[in-house]
Amino acid sequence: MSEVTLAEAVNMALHHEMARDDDVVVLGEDVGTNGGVFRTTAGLKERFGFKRVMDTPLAETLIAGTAVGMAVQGLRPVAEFQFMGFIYAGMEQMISHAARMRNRTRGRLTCPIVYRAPFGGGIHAPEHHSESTEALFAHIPGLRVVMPTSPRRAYGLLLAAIRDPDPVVFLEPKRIYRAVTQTVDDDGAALPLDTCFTLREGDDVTLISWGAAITETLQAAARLADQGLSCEVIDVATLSPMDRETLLCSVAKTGRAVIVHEACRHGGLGAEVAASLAEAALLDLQAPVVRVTGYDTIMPYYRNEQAYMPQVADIVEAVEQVVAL
Amino acid sequence: MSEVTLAEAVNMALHHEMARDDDVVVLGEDVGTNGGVFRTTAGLKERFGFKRVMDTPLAETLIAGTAVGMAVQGLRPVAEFQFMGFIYAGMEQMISHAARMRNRTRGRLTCPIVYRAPFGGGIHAPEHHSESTEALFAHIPGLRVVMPTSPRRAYGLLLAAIRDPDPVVFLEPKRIYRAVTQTVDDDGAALPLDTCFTLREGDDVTLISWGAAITETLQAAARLADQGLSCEVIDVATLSPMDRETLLCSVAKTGRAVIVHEACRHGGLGAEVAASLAEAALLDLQAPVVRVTGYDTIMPYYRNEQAYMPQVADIVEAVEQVVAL
Amino acid sequence: MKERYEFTVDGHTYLGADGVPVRDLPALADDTERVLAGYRNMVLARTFDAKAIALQRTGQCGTYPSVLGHEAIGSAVGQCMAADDVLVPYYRDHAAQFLRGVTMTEFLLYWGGDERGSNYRDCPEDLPVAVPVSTQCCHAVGVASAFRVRGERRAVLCSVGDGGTSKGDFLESVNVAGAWQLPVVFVVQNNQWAISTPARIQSGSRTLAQKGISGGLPSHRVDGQDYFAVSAVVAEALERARTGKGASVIEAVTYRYGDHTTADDATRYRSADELRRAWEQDGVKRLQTWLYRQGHWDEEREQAWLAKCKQQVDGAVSDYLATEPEPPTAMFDYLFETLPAELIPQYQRLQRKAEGGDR
Amino acid sequence: MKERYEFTVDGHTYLGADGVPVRDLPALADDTERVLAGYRNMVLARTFDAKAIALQRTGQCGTYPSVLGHEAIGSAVGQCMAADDVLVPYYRDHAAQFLRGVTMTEFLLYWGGDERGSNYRDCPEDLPVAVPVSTQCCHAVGVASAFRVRGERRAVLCSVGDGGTSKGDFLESVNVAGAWQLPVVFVVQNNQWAISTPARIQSGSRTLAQKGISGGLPSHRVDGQDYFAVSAVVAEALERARTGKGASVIEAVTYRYGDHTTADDATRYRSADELRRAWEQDGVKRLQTWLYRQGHWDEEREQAWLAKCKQQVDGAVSDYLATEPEPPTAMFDYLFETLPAELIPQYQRLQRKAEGGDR
Ligand SMILES: Cc1ncc(C[n+]2csc(CCOP(=O)(O)OP(=O)(O)O)c2C)c(N)n1
Ligand SMILES: Cc1ncc(C[n+]2csc(CCOP(=O)(O)OP(=O)(O)O)c2C)c(N)n1
Ligand SMILES: [Mg+2]
Ligand SMILES: [Mg+2]
Repeated sequence: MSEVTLAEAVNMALHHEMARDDDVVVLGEDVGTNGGVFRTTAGLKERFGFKRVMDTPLAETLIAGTAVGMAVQGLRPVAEFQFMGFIYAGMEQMISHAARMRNRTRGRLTCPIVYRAPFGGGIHAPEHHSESTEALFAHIPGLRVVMPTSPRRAYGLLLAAIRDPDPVVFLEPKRIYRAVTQTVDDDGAALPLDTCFTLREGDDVTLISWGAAITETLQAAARLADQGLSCEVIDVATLSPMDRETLLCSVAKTGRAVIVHEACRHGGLGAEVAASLAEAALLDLQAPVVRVTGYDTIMPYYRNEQAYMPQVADIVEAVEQVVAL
Repeated sequence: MSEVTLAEAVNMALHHEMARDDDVVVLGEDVGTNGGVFRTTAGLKERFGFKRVMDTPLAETLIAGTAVGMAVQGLRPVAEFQFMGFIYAGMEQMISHAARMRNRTRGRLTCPIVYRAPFGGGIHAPEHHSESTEALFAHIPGLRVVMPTSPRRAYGLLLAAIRDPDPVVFLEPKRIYRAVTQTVDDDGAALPLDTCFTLREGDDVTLISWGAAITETLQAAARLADQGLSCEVIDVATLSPMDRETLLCSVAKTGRAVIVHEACRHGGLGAEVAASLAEAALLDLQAPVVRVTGYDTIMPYYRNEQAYMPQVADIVEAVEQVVAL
Repeated sequence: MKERYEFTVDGHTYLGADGVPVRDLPALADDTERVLAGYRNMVLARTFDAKAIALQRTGQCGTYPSVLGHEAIGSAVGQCMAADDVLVPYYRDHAAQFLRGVTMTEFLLYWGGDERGSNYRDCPEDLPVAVPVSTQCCHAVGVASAFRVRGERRAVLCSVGDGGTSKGDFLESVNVAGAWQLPVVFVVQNNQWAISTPARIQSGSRTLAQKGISGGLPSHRVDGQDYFAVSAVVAEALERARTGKGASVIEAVTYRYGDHTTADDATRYRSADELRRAWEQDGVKRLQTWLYRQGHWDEEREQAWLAKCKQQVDGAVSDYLATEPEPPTAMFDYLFETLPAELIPQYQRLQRKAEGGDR
Repeated sequence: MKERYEFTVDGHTYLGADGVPVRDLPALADDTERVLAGYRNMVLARTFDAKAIALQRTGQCGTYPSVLGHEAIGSAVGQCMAADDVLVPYYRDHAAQFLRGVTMTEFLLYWGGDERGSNYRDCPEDLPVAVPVSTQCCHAVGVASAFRVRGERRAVLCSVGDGGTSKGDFLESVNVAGAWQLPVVFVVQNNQWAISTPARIQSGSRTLAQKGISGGLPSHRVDGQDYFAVSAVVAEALERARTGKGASVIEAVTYRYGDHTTADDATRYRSADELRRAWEQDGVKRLQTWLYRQGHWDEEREQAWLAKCKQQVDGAVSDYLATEPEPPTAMFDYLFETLPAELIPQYQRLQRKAEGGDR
């Protein structure tokens, strides 16, 4: 048992599962000798050899598609996209094949693939390195979309994703890759892929969030607690399929919800959460569901990126607004 | 003035605008001699020559990206993807460049591109030919997403899209390409790109839809009228940016809304509409906003495609449900 | 820096358009049973093709892509592959797929709008037909990588059309096949047209085989209507692949005699004259002529085989037409291994609707 | 079907690693002013590079990609291009971009996280740096197509790294450039590494130039640290392009002396020995040696020029550091030509927050 970061927990899970299951292979740009640009695959090549830890040519379509070919042969590829901003060339393969192979062949061939990508802003990265486009994947039937927000959840959810018999898009909030450490027991225990995590219990408002924005959401909850407002904080974690049940139960209790995500607002998954709540829990709602999100504009380069991302004060303000109703 | 189909109206608009503006060029697979697999570009090559009507190699990344290069040089490319199911390889170029070039260069270079694609199910087409993934594009800041549902709107909106100084994803509901004819005046009059169309006025419920599902939505409204229920039917038409104003006004009047789209439900744009209504018009709403959509599963091949798509009876049932509250 | 780097593509023809060998035939030509089996399969594919088009024309099948002109390639490929090799086909590989074990009923189900058509009972590792052009190339190198990871001596054969060679998937796959020395053979079926787009608009390259050079792969060009040429070159490439010598690209030049699919009308973009000249190259006729001349086959056996083909095809059509559609809820059954709890209400709703039969 | 199709890639070197010509130099070597200008620009780029890295190390600039090893290619390219040609750069084209008119201040702004850095005042038609690898190749053929549509005699020069040649965008663009005979020159800057991925993992091909063969393009391989070789071959290719003779691919072989970017640590994956040997090829030193021997340049002028470079760079750095960030609302100002009504409330909200300065 050691204190590890989220990035290290990803690495731990990869080590664990590659040791346990020979069918697990890792591929991507710079995942081998270099151990990945965020070091999440460090040590794997040394330990498991270049045949199972494959540095690919620079070709995202290939990365996405070759994983399909490996998977239909019974391997369990964990394919890394270096940044979410470079995942798009892989989308045709993900949408038209990975997500559908089981369905296309009526179960004959399957795609137990994990597509990993670091995502989100806030690390002063160059253009195209700060995307949060999880909604694009969550809208694709046949893909699971999962997002850890702590070292322990990273470890347990990644194990679950690798073991899952179907494709999982596993998005890692890079802003918090090294933000906190936690003791993580390398016991091979997976977490469920269909359950929200309630990070803080409360009665007045439900704060629903995912990804790195969880940090500000928790900070806002703490600040609001000082003001005497009790917030329940839920990390959605599995964006598709989504555990609406937990969300609805919470809102049934609090009667109010604020959704926080970094992605832009229009067509973001916050809309899905809000729509689901409004559809199923309208009578419980004592105030409109409010979304605190990125703007409907392009993520600015880093000098102005903070202005784009939801801040603690924005969340506090939104909560104050919904409790005022 | 002649009676034309939606597909013919697209063709008319292309002819009109290519004649009016030398900078307009058309590119895509089979758009030249063949006139497009749906004949929407028929006659253009004969009239405007192969230099302005370009049959491209079979390469969607290229189609999307070469349009960017043409556009920054001041051309106005209208790029066709043969089916929406084959658009995904073009997404990196659309997201990372077309949508951002103006922003990336602070207005120095711009992308007045129209990306056209036929979309949607219901024509007994093979696998991958029946997609409705408009939500993927509507979530991308910097792209407009537009969808005509009648010959006249196809003509006017396509003219507007071509003239627009920024990239527009123009999605054509192929199920109704030839479903109805309308007289369309070839007068070069464009329609606004930021306004919903109210197709039917009513007081009891607002039906909000887009694409080919408008057909069933209007039929449902007619059937409900027989039952004494007065439905307002709004064709959203411009999915991004979206004219929330019109939607909110209607719901302020009716107090009830049902959203109908063919795309799958989770993360579909119906969520955005519902969330917006619930956020801004909660107090007006007398019932939850209900969505009638495709299922969160993969569009079945054609033997079962009807079971996937929203039917008139589904819409009627949803309306009955919301008025019962 | 060398002064000059040289690359070649070798061309291969054995049987002339008139059915007369232009050079000594490869050894496999002596295996009469094999050649006859190859020929018979070509005729079967052609018989099936005519029937499938007729079914589509009469509203009993969906859009269908004709195999006409691709029979020789498919028969040769299907015969060269070992049972435990994997075929990664495109949508004109009927002839190869029949030999692999895909049934005609499965074929019809697929193009008839039924997912079960890709659940190949008798070649469970082969990939289904890829409709998004060229995407299958990436799967092929993935399958080949799996063989490499496991140290298996198996090869992958991947088909793609001339149009498909323009798309990144093919080119990226050719590149990685070279970089990783993968056991994969790409067969480019150059039928001169990609729907209405002729080869000269598709690429400025003299051959399509030379696209293999971009990945450092040995590259060949064969007459795709010459059963012997395709067989000889594909067999050798597969053997190279299986024995760890790496990947190859083979361009097989042929002609698409039919419309692109039943949804197309080729008279819009190509001349009757071109088509007539192309028919002079027909690979089925060519092999038939050779077989007749060799005395391995004759009109009587031809007629008997045609009758048998018709019978087989009719049987498959009956099975196809007798196959009840799946219940609509099947759309949820293969989405994930286990239906997520979250989706059960949708499933139930669909089930209720389907049972209610209310529309 | 021919028996054999042959393809070649020509290799070009003029100036040996020791600065001594290995063959007669091209005519342009007699243009002393040009060569000196090229050399001075190489030194300027190198001076700028060291400063930019220092700025990043001290928290005054973001992640930055070093130009070290690419100066000769960039200088040659920048000089060969006509003012009305269009450069479609990648992110190691500093030397070319400086000659095109991109200011060092613009450069720093871009890598310093400010969009205005791509609003090139003095070369308004050049494309901005493309971060998504290889995507720029499609833009290049689009720009070239625009020239073709308008019948303009202009050329496009597109840069891409060795890694970039593996991605579909490059290969699809090479293909269409051949099919449409476009006025575009692709310069592959093969610096042997794509972050940690060495060329041998990137591709199985012997050269990267041969990827041009896949599109039927004339393909060349030049020593990318040889200013004369790059200049001669690029000049000719651009002239071909401008005169309607079509596209070319030029692989310029060099070495990335620095880390991939300031976020990388190259010692993790490559040896000090390899790096030391690569430095023996240095193109700046090479040209300097030649210039000294010719008597065109000497230590005194070198020192004077270095001082001048330092001064210019310092000036640019001051301007950069003195540039106030844009107001946050700028994120809406260039989203569309006109801000849609729908987005005005968001804009106003951001404006209020920015003015409130409440965090
Ligand atoms: C990615 C993609 N783009 C477009 C299409 C539509 N389409 C189907 S077949 C075809 C032409 C394919 O030509 P080719 O590769 O030469 O194969 P052929 O049909 O001639 O055998 C096109 C454009 C598709 N299926 N997939
Ligand atoms: C599409 C895409 N994938 C991944 C990356 C991350 N990345 C940035 S540079 C680079 C390596 C590029 O290597 P090369 O093309 O050889 O250019 P070099 O940096 O060596 O000059 C990678 C993988 C990216 N920017 N774009
Ligand atoms: Mg073809
Ligand atoms: Mg490199």
